[in-house]
Amino acid sequence: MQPERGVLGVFAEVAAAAGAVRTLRKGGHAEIRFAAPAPYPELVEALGRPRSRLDSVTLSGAALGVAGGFALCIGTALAWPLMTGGKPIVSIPPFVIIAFELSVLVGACVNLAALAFSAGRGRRRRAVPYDPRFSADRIGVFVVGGDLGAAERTLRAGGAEEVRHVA
Amino acid sequence: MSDEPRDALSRRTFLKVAGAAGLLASCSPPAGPQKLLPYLVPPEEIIPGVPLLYRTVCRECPAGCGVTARTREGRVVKLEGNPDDPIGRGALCARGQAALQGLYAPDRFKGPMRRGADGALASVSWDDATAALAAALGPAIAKPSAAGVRMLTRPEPGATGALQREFMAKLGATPRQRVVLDPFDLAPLRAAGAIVFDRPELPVFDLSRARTVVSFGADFVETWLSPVELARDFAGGRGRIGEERTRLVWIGPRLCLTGVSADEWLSVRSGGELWVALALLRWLCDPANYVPGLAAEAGSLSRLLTGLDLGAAAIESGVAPTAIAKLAGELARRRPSAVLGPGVLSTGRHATELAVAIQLINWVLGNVGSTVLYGLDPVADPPSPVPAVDALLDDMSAGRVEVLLVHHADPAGALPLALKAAEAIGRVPLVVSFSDRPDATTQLARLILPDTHPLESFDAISARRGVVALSQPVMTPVADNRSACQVLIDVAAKLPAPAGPLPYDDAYAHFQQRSATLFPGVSGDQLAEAQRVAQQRGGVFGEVKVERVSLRTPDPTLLVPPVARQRDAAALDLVVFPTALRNDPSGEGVPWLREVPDVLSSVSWSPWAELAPATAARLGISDGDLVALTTQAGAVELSVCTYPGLHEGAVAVPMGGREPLVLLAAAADSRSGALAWQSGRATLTRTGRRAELPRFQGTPNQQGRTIVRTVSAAAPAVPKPAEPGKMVPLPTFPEHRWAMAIDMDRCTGCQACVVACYAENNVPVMGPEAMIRGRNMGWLRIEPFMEEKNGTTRVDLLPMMCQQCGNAPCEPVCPVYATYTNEEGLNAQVYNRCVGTRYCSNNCPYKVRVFNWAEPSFPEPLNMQLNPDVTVRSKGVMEKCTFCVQRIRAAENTARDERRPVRDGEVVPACAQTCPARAIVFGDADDPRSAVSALQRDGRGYNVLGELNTLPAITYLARVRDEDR
Amino acid sequence: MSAVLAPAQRVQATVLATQGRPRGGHLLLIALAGIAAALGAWAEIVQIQQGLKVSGLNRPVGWAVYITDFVFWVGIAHSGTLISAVLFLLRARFRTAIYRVAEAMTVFGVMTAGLFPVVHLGRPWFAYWLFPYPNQRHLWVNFRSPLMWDVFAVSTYFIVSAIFLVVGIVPDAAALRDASAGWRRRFYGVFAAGWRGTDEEWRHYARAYLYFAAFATPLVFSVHSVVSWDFAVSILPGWHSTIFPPYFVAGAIFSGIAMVVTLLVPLRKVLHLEELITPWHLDMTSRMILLTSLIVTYSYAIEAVMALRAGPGPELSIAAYRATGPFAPLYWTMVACNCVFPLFLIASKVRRSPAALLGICILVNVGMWLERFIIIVTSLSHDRIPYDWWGIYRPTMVEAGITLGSFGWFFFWFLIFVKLLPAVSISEMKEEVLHEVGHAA
Amino acid sequence: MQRPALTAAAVLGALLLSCAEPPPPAQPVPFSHRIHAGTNGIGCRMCHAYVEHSTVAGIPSMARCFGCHKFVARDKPDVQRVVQTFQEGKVLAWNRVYRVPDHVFFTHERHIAAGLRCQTCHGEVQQMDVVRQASPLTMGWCVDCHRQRHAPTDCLICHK
Repeated sequence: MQPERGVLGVFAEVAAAAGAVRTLRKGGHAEIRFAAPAPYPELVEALGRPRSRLDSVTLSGAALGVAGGFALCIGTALAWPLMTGGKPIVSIPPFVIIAFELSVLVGACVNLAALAFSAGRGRRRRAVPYDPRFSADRIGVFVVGGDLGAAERTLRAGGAEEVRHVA
Repeated sequence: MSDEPRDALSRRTFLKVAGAAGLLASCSPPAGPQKLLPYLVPPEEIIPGVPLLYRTVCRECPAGCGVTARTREGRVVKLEGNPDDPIGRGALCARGQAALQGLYAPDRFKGPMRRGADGALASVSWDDATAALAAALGPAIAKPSAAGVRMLTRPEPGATGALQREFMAKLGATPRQRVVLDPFDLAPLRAAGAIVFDRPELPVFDLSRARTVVSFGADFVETWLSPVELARDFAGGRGRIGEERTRLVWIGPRLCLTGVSADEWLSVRSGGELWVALALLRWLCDPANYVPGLAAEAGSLSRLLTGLDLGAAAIESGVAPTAIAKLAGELARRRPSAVLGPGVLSTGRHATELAVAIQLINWVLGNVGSTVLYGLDPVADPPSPVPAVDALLDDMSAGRVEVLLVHHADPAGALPLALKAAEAIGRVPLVVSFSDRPDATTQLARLILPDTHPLESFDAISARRGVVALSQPVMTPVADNRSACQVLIDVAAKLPAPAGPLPYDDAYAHFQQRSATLFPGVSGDQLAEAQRVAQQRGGVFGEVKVERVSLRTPDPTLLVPPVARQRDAAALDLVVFPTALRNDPSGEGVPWLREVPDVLSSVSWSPWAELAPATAARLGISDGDLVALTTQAGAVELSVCTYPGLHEGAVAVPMGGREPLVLLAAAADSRSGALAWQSGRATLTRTGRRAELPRFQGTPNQQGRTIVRTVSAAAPAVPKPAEPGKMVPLPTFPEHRWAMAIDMDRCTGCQACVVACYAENNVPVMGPEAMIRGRNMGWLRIEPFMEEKNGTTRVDLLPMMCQQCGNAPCEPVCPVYATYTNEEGLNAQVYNRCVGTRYCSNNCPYKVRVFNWAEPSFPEPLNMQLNPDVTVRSKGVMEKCTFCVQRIRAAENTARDERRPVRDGEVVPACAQTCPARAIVFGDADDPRSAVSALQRDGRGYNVLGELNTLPAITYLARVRDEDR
Repeated sequence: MSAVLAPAQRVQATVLATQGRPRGGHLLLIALAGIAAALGAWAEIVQIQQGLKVSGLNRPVGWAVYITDFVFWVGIAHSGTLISAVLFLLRARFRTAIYRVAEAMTVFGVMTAGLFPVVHLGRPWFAYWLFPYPNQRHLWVNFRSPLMWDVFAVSTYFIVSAIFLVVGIVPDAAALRDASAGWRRRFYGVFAAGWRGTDEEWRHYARAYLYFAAFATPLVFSVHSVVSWDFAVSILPGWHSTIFPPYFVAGAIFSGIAMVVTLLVPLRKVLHLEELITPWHLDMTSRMILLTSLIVTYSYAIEAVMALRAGPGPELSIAAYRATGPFAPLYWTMVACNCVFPLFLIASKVRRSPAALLGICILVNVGMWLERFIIIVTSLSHDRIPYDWWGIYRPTMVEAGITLGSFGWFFFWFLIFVKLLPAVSISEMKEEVLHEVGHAA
Repeated sequence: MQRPALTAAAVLGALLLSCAEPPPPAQPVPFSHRIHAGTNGIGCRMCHAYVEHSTVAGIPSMARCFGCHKFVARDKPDVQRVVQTFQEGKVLAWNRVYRVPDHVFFTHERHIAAGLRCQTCHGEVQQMDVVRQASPLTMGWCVDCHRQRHAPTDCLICHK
């Protein structure tokens, strides 16, 4: 995958990186990305991206689990009705437990799938040039498009240890 | 590997993988026999898969109950009573049920054996064996009256006995040279008949007419005389209320099962029964008590008894005079009554005196001719008087016996060792045994000619006058055994002169000739037909009139109780007792009789020593302590079980093993010569060790919980619990609701049902180790509950099995639906679906589910007994009582074939079928007219733990206690 | 005021140092655990061949050590998710340094617990019948059975906690991947799943992690409630009790956190994590032990009071049997371990002393194992009909072997885990130290 | 990447192979149902005599074979072998084709009484020279038929 043209600034300090990001945004740079070893809230806040929309997917997974749980219990109980302990064939209270467990299970699995999908897609669509330091102790701020020269200046001014253009 | 192309799977790998997968697929259970063998010529009567019934007779005890043997594909799988037989009337006791395991005993001799010079037994052919015997008899019969030949046999009241006598006569022997041995012979009763009525025979007791039954140590529901018949007749008077109900009083040092059924227990010191009997007789005859309607001889008897010291009677027996007077008063009032005894528990040195006193009581009360019947004993091959046995032992010891023929008698193993029978037999040069299973005597035998089992032979047994039960082979012999009759005929044919062959082609010809005498005046085809019909019916059952007897005034010395012996205060009376499961040592090789726990102690397999709790506390002994019991005769070590139903001055040891025989002295009843079972005193010393008993019971104390209920005769109804609130509607059963009612007023705890259940349902025997670990596999058990109240011990019995609950707690917890309620109200258990979580057992409040802890084993040929209609369960599977669902299905099948509904009483589970007391009734509770529905509505009916809303299908009818009289 | 990322480097270096070939004592421990696990496997093979007669089980005691082990390990598994999920939602800061260990413990705990339902079966080769799957026999499973609930609860718990653990490891694995070479780089690469730490990844990650925590939180409470229903739903006196779910959950957290501490104290020494896992962390954890100990004590008291209130009958009888019967020594040992010794944690000196803490926590583990044993065995041997009080259950060598094997199995995986994957969350610690620096500045 | 796939295929293939219908067992004498039941139209019950009365259908006794073959087809060597075996007082050990596990209590009687043809389960035997298992005899197969015909599906009908 070919990273887009842009300018990459490497920061050693979170606050500096966050400051640079804020400045860049004020400067009208639309496409600002970063790569960091931890989700530093200051930085995330500075970037101002909207909240992830995994909710609806995960929730529908959980709902699917509930429905599947009840369907499984009721369906199998009716498939060969056997009376146990004088209880009704369709005994809802115990089935609630299965439905609950399945809602958690399916919800969590769907959540995982959604995370893998969204994070993978995000990683590809908003790629940041690879640098092993970004998983250790450095933050990379990557600006794509717009006035790259201005961006470079802003990054340097913001305290970047190193700034380079990516072709 | 690196040379191979990466994308190709090598052939070797493929084969490896394929092999592993094949192995995986072959992990399913191994398939059974894959061959189908046709009949050469199909037997007309056999339809494979359909049971074929034969009538025969039980030979486990002298009572002679009729048997219906159920066979499948030519092998017998179950014994049931013969309903046409007037003695058993379709019921069998535990021993009778277990006769099958005698037939299929793995240790049975497989053919004739001869002991070689090295002392080991080696197989020989029948020809060689009979020739060897004939050769050995040759020199013996050359002597006058074949002096060196003796025959020792069990009582053979039929064709076998007759042939034995003929054989001995052929040898030139006198009748005295044939000795009939029965260690449990009721010789004192026989002697009393001779003394009092001039009838040297055993009476028959008809308890169905008795309103009060008094038993002096006669354990008639377990072993005494004819237990099935007596228990049935007795139970006929139970389950009723008020005056209608038969009352039972037990007099003895230990509560045996008969005592447990009793309404009152007079706890006497062992040996004190005679004092009680005489005091009772004296009270009844005493003119001062104005007992109406006594026999004319009462006056003279009263005069004979004036010398009886009532104070001494109270001291010697431990029974208060008021108790005796109360009992006498009841006997005076409630007539007819029956006074029974003596039994093993009351057979001491003065047993004949006791028997005389008992028969005198019966006489003065007018019971003789009403409930006590003379003239019905066929006196067919009665046991020899004990002096004859002693003479035989003397002759053997003195070397006067050259050949001893032993026929199903085990003098070396069944008599007290103090009689030194084994030593005596050891001096006989040739001991020939006809036993089909090893016992102490066969160990001394040089030649073993194994007889066929009664289920493999013909005979005509006369257990009562007018009743001749015909036995017939119900299957081909399991091994190469030959009937003793046939062997005698074969041997006789080879005997040199002066003896000669017996005039029969074979044993069957002899039997036919003999059974022909049952039909006087009939011959030819008519005779053959009559014989066939009799065989199908199981015998010739006629009515014989009871004979009137008259009293001979007895020798006054008989009515004088023995002078009190000096007693060693430190010693305890040694009480030996037989039970329904344990009586003679032949039961040792019958797994069912040892695996099923004793009802009262719940011990299986091992013997034990019983002590009253107070005695144990005094001696500082607790349950499970190993103690040494010492008598003059010997010493044994036994583990202690405390039992509140034992006199405080006694220590009790069950029969059925070596232990009591080691302890017993060579004592005899002074008049009849019978073995005096109760004559010893034993000292008890602690060994300081403990030995865990295979005991299957927590505590007999029901902790104030109303698990087993009793009602008083005055108010015979159980308080009905309030209807519990129902969260879900009650289950309904469209087809049937199979249900059971168990009348605990009838149940005697004889365990016949338990053994029948083992036989019917392929319940495995696990052995003593498993029992110690609490792994009894019985589907049905009798739970005893005991309490001590007002100075007396009450024992209540609760037959416990799957309650087939409507709201079964075991069902919803099973994750795989291996158990559920079916449309007929059965709590189904599907073995092949069970994965073995054991949750169902945990959640069963009755704890009636049993788990297969190990793969059950049915050592050959015991596997031939397995019921083909019931799955043999494998390890890891839960199982339980099914209400004999295979029988339900069979009855439903027949009903459908005949296009009719199942009739009430058509389905009879194995337990109900064999119950001598008819305490178990089975049927459809959906049908309001069924017998079981009627019993469910009985005032005494209740459900065990009914408060749990389990809706059991078993209704227990509370035991009636009629104590305050 | 600027936050320097230098402490992050220290965190990473500390954790990186824990990775590598196990040596010396660690290797020996792995070997020992492996041997113990093999011993357990051998005992299980013996049991499958000969049937459950090799156990001490009987009628009426149909369950004993195996189910005790099951409940014990499920209980152990509890605190992991509690710490990682519940404390995450509650924003408890002391969680950060210890949650990875706890989570790993959870996963291996459930893995261990999951063996026992199979081990205790009479026919374990049919264990797959416990899962609902279409089959030619047209047979399904009984969802009314608490054992079925167990199947679903434990499987769900295992899957969800495994996901939780693996998802938490992703950024750390990426960090380690970038810091190492050779096969380890590839190995971490698998767990990193291509992680680059971009803003987009973090954005979804943070959200998803919150949901995982939200899913795991009710699971913490539900799983042990379901396990408690194995007993509470029955009608056996001593089991049939409405207090069981909260009682079991509290007990599970109690035993689980005790186990976390049991693992942490030696671990921080062996892996030189003292700087990351400080006495403060131990202190905070101990407080939770103290709290749950008090809840457990309260439950015991309530049980006794309820039995007394019920009056003479099965309930009182079973309570008396526990306290005075043949199992009384075990019962009072349990009370001492669970109710008395934890009270020492009131002293902060004890809470901050790793050695004392370790001692108490081991005692709590023993006590909690005994608690389950007593609940299961005494109730079964003391049912409603006194005839069935057949008596004493005694464990056999096979049961002891399988129990030992379960510890071996658990530690085998755990000890390998700490050498293969980070036992402390690197990314969260990096964030955490930043805060600390911030606070310090 | 291909090796695991191939391995899986091998496992699957082997499993399928091991589950596949085994060839019909060879019999001691090549008895042909086609000739007996088909060509000659002998009814099933003639030889399987117990089918209406018992759980088992029964296999014909040697005497039953001899009953006809005393006269019929004496020239055939296989028939001669059967007759010779009978006259020696021996029996032929047939190989079982249909088998249900020991925990299944199947009864022929009720199925015949319900009006089922033998061929419903045993296939068109009268057309088979060599009898092979015509139906799977699995529980699901039994249950399907019971459900279709509203026969009982209580577990205790077949398992007890």
